[in-house]
Amino acid sequence: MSTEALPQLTAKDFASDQEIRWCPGCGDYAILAQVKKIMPDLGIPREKIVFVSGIGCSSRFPYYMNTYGFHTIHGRAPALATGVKVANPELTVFVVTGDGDGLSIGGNHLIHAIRRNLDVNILLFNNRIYGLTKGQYSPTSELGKKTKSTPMGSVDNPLHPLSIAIGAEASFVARTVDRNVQHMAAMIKRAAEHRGTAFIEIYQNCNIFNDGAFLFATEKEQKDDTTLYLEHGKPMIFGKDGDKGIRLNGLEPEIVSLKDGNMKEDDLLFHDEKLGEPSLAYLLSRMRYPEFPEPMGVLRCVDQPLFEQGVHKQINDAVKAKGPGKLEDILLEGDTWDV
Amino acid sequence: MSTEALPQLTAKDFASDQEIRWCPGCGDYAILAQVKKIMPDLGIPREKIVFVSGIGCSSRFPYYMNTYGFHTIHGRAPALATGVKVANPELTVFVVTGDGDGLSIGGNHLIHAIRRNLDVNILLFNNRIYGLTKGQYSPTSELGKKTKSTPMGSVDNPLHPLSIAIGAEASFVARTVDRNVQHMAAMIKRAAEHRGTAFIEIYQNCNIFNDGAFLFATEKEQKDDTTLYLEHGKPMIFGKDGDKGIRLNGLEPEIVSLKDGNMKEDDLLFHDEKLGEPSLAYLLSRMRYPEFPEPMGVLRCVDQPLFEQGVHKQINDAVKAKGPGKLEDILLEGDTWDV
Amino acid sequence: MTTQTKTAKGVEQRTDVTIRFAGDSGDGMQLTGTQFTRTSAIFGNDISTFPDFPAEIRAPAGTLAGVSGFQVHFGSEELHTPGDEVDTLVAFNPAALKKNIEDVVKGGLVIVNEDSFGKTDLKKAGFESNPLEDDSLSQYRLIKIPATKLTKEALKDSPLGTKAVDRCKNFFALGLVSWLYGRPLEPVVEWIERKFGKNPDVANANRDVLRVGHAYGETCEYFENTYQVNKAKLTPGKYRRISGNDATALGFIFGARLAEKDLFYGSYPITPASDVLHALSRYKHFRVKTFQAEDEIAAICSSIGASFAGDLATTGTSGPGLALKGEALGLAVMTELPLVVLNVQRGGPSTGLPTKTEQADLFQAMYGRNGECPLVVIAACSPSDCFATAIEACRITLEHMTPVVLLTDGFIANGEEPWAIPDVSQMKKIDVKYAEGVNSNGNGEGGFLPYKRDDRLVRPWAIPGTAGLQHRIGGLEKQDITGNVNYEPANHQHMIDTRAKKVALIADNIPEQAVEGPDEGDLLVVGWGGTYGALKSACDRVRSQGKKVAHCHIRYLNPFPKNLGDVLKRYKKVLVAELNCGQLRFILRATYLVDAAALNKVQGKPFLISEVENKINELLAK
Amino acid sequence: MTTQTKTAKGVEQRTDVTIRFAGDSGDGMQLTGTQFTRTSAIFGNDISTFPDFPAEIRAPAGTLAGVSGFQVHFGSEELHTPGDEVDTLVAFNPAALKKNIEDVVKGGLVIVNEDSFGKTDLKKAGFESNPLEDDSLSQYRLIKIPATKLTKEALKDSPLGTKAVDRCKNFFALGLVSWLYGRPLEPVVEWIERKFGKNPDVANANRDVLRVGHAYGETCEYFENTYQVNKAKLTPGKYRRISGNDATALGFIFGARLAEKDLFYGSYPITPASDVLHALSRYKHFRVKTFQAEDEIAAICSSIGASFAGDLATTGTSGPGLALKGEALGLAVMTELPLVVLNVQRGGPSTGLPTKTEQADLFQAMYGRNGECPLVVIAACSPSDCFATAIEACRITLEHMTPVVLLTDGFIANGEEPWAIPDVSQMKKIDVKYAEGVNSNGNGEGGFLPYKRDDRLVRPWAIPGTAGLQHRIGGLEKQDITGNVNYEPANHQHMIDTRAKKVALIADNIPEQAVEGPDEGDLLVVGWGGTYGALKSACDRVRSQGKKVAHCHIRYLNPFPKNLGDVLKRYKKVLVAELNCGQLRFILRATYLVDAAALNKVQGKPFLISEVENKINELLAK
Ligand SMILES: Cc1ncc(C[n+]2csc(CCOP(=O)(O)OP(=O)(O)O)c2C)c(N)n1
Ligand SMILES: Cc1ncc(C[n+]2csc(CCOP(=O)(O)OP(=O)(O)O)c2C)c(N)n1
Ligand code: SF4
Ligand code: SF4
Ligand SMILES: [Mg+2]
Ligand SMILES: [Mg+2]
Repeated sequence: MSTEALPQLTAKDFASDQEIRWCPGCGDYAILAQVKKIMPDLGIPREKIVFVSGIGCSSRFPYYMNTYGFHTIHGRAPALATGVKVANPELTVFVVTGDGDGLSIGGNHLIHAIRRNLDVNILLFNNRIYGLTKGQYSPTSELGKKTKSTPMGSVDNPLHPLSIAIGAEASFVARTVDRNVQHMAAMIKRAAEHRGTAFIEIYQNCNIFNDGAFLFATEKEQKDDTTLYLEHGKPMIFGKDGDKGIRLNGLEPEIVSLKDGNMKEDDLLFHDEKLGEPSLAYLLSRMRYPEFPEPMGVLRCVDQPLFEQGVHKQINDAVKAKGPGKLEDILLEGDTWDV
Repeated sequence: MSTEALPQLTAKDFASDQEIRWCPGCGDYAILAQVKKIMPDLGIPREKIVFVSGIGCSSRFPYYMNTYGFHTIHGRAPALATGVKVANPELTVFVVTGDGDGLSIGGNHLIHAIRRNLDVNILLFNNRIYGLTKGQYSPTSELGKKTKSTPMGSVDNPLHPLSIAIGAEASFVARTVDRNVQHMAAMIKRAAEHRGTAFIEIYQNCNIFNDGAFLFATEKEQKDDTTLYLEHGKPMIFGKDGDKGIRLNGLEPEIVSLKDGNMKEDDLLFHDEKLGEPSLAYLLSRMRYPEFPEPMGVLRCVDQPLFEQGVHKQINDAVKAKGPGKLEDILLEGDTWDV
Repeated sequence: MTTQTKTAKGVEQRTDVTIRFAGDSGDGMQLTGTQFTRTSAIFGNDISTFPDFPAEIRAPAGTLAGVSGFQVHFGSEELHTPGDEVDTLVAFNPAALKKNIEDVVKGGLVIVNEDSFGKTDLKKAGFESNPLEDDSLSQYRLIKIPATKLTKEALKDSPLGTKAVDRCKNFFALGLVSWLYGRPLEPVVEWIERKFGKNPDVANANRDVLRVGHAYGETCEYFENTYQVNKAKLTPGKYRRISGNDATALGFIFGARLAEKDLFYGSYPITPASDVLHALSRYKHFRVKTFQAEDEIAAICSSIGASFAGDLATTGTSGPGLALKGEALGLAVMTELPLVVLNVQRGGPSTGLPTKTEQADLFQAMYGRNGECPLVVIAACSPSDCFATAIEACRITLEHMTPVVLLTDGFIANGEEPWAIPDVSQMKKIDVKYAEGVNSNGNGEGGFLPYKRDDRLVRPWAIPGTAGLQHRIGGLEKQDITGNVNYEPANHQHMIDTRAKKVALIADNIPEQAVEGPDEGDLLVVGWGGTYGALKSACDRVRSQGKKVAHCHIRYLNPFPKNLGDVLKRYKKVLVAELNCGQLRFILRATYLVDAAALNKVQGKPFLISEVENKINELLAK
Repeated sequence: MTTQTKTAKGVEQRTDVTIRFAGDSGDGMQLTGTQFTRTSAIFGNDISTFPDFPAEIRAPAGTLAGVSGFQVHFGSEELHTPGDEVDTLVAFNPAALKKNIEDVVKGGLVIVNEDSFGKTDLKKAGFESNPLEDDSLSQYRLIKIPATKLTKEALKDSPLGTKAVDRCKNFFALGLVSWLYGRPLEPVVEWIERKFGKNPDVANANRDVLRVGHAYGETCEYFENTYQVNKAKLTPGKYRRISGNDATALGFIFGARLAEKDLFYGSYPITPASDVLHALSRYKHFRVKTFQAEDEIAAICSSIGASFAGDLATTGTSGPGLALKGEALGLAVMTELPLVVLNVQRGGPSTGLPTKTEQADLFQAMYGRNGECPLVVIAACSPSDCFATAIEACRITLEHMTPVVLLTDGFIANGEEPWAIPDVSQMKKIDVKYAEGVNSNGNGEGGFLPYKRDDRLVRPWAIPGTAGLQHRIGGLEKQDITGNVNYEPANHQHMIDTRAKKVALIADNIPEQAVEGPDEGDLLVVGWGGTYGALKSACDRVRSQGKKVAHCHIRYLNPFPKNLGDVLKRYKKVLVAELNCGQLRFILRATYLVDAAALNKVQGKPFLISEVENKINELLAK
């Protein structure tokens, strides 16, 4: 790694020359803008960054970044990223995927990347619909959803991205929403800084096929009452006037009012990203609108061994123990004889 | 369904004429024996039972049952079973899979079957190794495991079957072990009785490639201290003399002694399979030997809508609303004109 | 446009006309095209259409990538293609003009919405100067209409907002073109009322604009004359329009009914096959079970499971999805279960050109699996033919207990044509033979033998739920008759041979290969799938010029009809024309050692009749 | 066994001998066979082996399904197959006898462990009467040895338990057979000491039993004579034994080193390819990164990612796994990245016969993807040839930026032969051309053009981490030169043609097709892959009888060598012999319109020399 001072880059330097081809009004634009914006802050030269994606509207993302990029095939981005990262751990790798790409066809690669704790950042654009194929329901679509493929409503119980990620041993799990650009930027930055697989679910509005899916979390009038912005070490408080909190009743979270003074901050659940066991993160992942405010922010962030580091450590250990392999030597392994 | 009294069948009636081809001493034998044993109790005629499996030693299972059976391809049993069950919800379907078949190549189908809550019973034989391909590590092998493909030890953080199932919205999750035949029989029966996807992890010894993986849970001298047999509504007590219990400290379980009288049963965590939210089940799924006794039994068992029922309800509703479709009618849909 | 006669009063008579509506994805061109097609069909023309979507949902407005087109060919004679050259182009913006002008016949009409030719619009489309003002369009009859402005004016009293008003301008174009070709407005008005019934403001606006467009034609004096395309002399009967994907869906439903089975369709959305899933999911009252699986592998596996459990199982996808289904398709071959696999071909390789047409999956259908893994492959040749071919796929799979790959392509899947509605009472039932009981000879002890075959080598189908027939199947090699796992060398050879023979024997149960044209001659033009119309039309043309050219359209690609080898030998030359690099040609060469010539095109577009005609003439001249 | 001369003192001279060791999976037959092979190789014979495993890990003891066999062919002349007929069968139980006796030459030696022919043993194997007592073996020279009893006696003082003692009996057999064929015991003793060094009780027991077996031969008077097979006249040099899978693994390591790259091998275990993963995972000090992926799709995708990131990327599997890789292989073709895909073929279709050999994946390798998707296919012909062919695959993929499918099969993957250790200093470096910088002409603004090709149509490889060369690739059709997504018809045609041409041009960079035997003549025997030895031997034999027969072994299956068409034309007849239903023959017929005859066998087993010889004679007689 060079020690020269890097030229000061701006968001613009991270824009490729390709025309952006999302529908006007699509939430993807906001995400792209924030990703470009935080890039200079990471202090990583463009050539050391790789964006890998699958197939879907969201997966067009790499084309718009002036970094190395790979628009792969449907669902396989995490697998491909694993190869990139094992081949060269020095690269900073982002995986961009959708709720269909990442959780339908690609669910298995996603959970395996997560459990291996590869040092990649996975941005899952959850619009609860298949955008690119023009509007079928996805594994995150709510039960009863009417779409082109479910004219009488879907009968599949949906998956919850954060729960499945936590079930797959995730070391970093966060959630944000396209319309809250500052928070989104902060989350993506936190993800990039995390060593290990950072999984972020980004609520993303598809204004063509599933418009308004996340209005509850973005509309001024209600969002403070329907979302809970997590802060490490802080009590879980939400509501327009910070007048509500989350308390634990046994293993069940409950909403309490801070207004009447019966309840103090200290009675509330305090957030702790760093817990060794992910039970709190899991519990948070179950809190859902309208019963609960939906948690936004980092649910979990712990240090765990990195997969690619393990691979390279073994290589280095082997080289140390046996010396760098000599071709002549392996030819002579086992019994040899002369004729 | 006929109302005639069924002939009284025995375990033997469920044995096929095929020679069993597992290694002598393999834990699979015990599982087969228990499955055959509980079959008559289910009161389902043999022809209404289908065993579906993938590929692996465990997946040979269907050949040995005198029921309908399908030994499919690697990892795909849950997907195939979905078709069986949607086509004919009256069939009782068992899926037999291994830790490789079900969680490596087949992980995605597994989680999707679980989240859809199809009424099938999934028996995952977890021997923490690839048996049939002669001894590579699996996604449930412990970190650092030395196998044919990992001579310096594995560097992949393993998946935990119960956690991932719970992360995937499972309605029934249980664990048992090949050597505890009564418990195993009880669990399989509970699974069969559950309406919805019943997921059971069965600790299974592969005496050829991973012998003794579950000794902690089967050896007389220690098993009482290293396993926690769950009972619905009962406090979590374990230990040779029932002298230890599990208490909740915030969100962390801890082991307490019941011996000195400081702690009473009522202070302990009480098991509840039926909780609406799976946070307790998840927390239990994290308790692992040697830090904790490993929970055995039903972690979670709740009623949720069945996928295939949803499918068939829509069909019936549509027939009710529109009448049974007439071929002539669909030909005439849209504009027609006469020439 | 083949023939034209001018009548009095400025009405020109045409046998057929090709119009292309093109504009930005948001301009409603697909709708305009569909409505015009509908009216023409109801009017009594023969029609053929070709919608051409951009790959993006909505690429940036005004760009070339965002152009959406819809071509309709209508005529008073039988039509088999959506037309080689465009007689009238309706271009809603500069990008649409740029992308489509090359296809317009010299002297053809080019109608543009001049309001969308502002500076930025031109720049987005990459024009240096305004083509409406320089002389770059001098070879065409250019008609500039201020569609945006006139629409706004027409709706100045409408309660609709600016955006909604602007969205009505496609109805202006539709009105104008309807006037130009003498089409009645009623069917459109009726449709508007049905569609926007709940939203009377929108309905009124669209209807008003439609009428204004029509009136504008009358009054504007831009047009020398209008055109008349008489009713076509189609076989009498009841007709409707149908697209290939809809026809396939209906064919599956019919297949199931004719076999008295429930239909199962397991699929994962993929362009251009998704519409089959959409269509089928609307027919639940026909006991159609659609399953949107988590991926293509789950889709086919669920279908195999449904087949095992006794449904008529089908699965559908496009190229990359078929690649994913290869392993499971092998399982279906090994377990000898009925299964129809629909592949709506699109441009490849890899993700390729997802919204474009191609015929490059024949090899994959034939060979895309491990081991010797023969199955049936058949292909539909036109939108309406998808119906009959889908039924045929169901028939073969059920009668022969073998998977069938049904090939269509993006061109016929999305294209529409009139369809003489078939008579249900004339349709032949599909005869499904189920295992009737324990079939072991002599002692009943032997139990049920799932691989005991009949004289067509078909094994019995025993459906879970049937008492006494419990049996186990799977992907390992099995002993013939018993179906037990078996690793013996001689048995393997026997089973390999038997599976191949079973498929080969299906040739006894399909029609012999027919040709259109002379029974022998100078050239045989061979094709398959969606190129039928272009090849047929080209052959008709050269034959009408007295040439000894026949057309051989192969519907059954595996096994081939028994007489195909003989047919190929009866002509001096053979030409195989395909939208790929020569896959059928390769198979014919290998099978019959015929030195066939090739016409190949891999451009995401169908053949033009003229391309085929030129190649024919070139070969005849040699 | 070709020639035999009796010398004095009861020592019979043989040019070559085939022994098969067969017993229950638990009997240690693989080990016995391997040790005998090792000794023979060290002694100086040429050798060829054929292990034959049951599909089960350990099927029930004593059953036919549980029989494990190991055949070794050793000789004083060059050998190319593990032998047609068995001269000596060592059968450790009735099932092993039953399953293998048919392959023994009439008059051959059959050595059985008579202690394992009890009633239940016989029943498990399905014998009605004891073959050692009825006259069913009268055509063979039957030698009954009480191996179990003698082993027990020999070890009566050993501290080992009964089970462990019993497990030593295979060393008794090894000792006996070593005596019979005059093999030294030292190499085995040495091996025992190395292997069981930490467990001296076991080491002692095995060594003792080995010696007792040897002594038993001397004293038992069962044998008329012993046999002598002289050293082979091999090219002088240093030799070792090698199996195909090990050779492939070494080839990959060499490929990477010769190109100065790290090696990445992404794989998912599958029989019979898993051993390549096992072998490579032991070479981490060569900077080999092995990745056991969650499935085959992840395996190939991780490899594509590693290739993108600059490693020499390889992935390996067997038939069903290759089916799963099809879609991703298309991505590699589209993105024009280097990638070697190893396919160790096994019996199909579907799960098929997982432990048996076959050559039925040629079609799949060539065509198992959506769209027009050409890539390079090459095949190795023997265990040691896997080394050179793997290097060649690495060379082509790196020099031409195109995926290469490397085909081997279960037979050569598990079989062993002596290998003249190559001279590293003589090996040619692989010349990898990296993008050197921004390659747009004129102004640097244009940036890096990832699809700007050289005269071989190869695009530049720009590796992430290289400043200024940031670019994006993917599976959508791309514009030539820029690599930007592009849907234009003409560009698609151009890219389809270019990808095909790029692969075709590789014919300029591979050797011309050679033949063994006359340059023209009556018959050309064509083959590919692991049948090389049998075909070569058969051709040698008929040529030695004066027949004008040549052998054409095709290593480069796509593209074919440039002169192949000419070669085929120089013979009156062409025979294509394959372990499938005629896949190469089909491709040759289509490509060259050659009316080739076929010899096909699909039995999970390699050709016998005699089968090929008979077919040759049949064709010559016609
Ligand atoms: C193998 C394969 N199957 C199916 C498709 C079709 N396909 C493309 S994107 C997509 C789903 C997109 O949904 P999502 O991942 O949620 O992305 P979005 O478009 O909503 O951003 C599908 C089914 C494909 N390209 N490849
Ligand atoms: C597509 C495919 N890939 C790989 C294999 C090889 N294979 C067969 S079983 C197996 C893993 C078995 O492990 P597990 O599921 O744990 O079953 P076990 O044998 O341990 O019971 C593998 C990798 C296969 N048969 N098919
Ligand atoms: S379809 Fe939806 S997700 Fe896709 S670009 Fe349009 S608005 Fe965005
Ligand atoms: S290998 Fe292991 S899991 Fe397989 S049959 Fe043998 S003991 Fe059982
Ligand atoms: Mg989406
Ligand atoms: Mg296992």
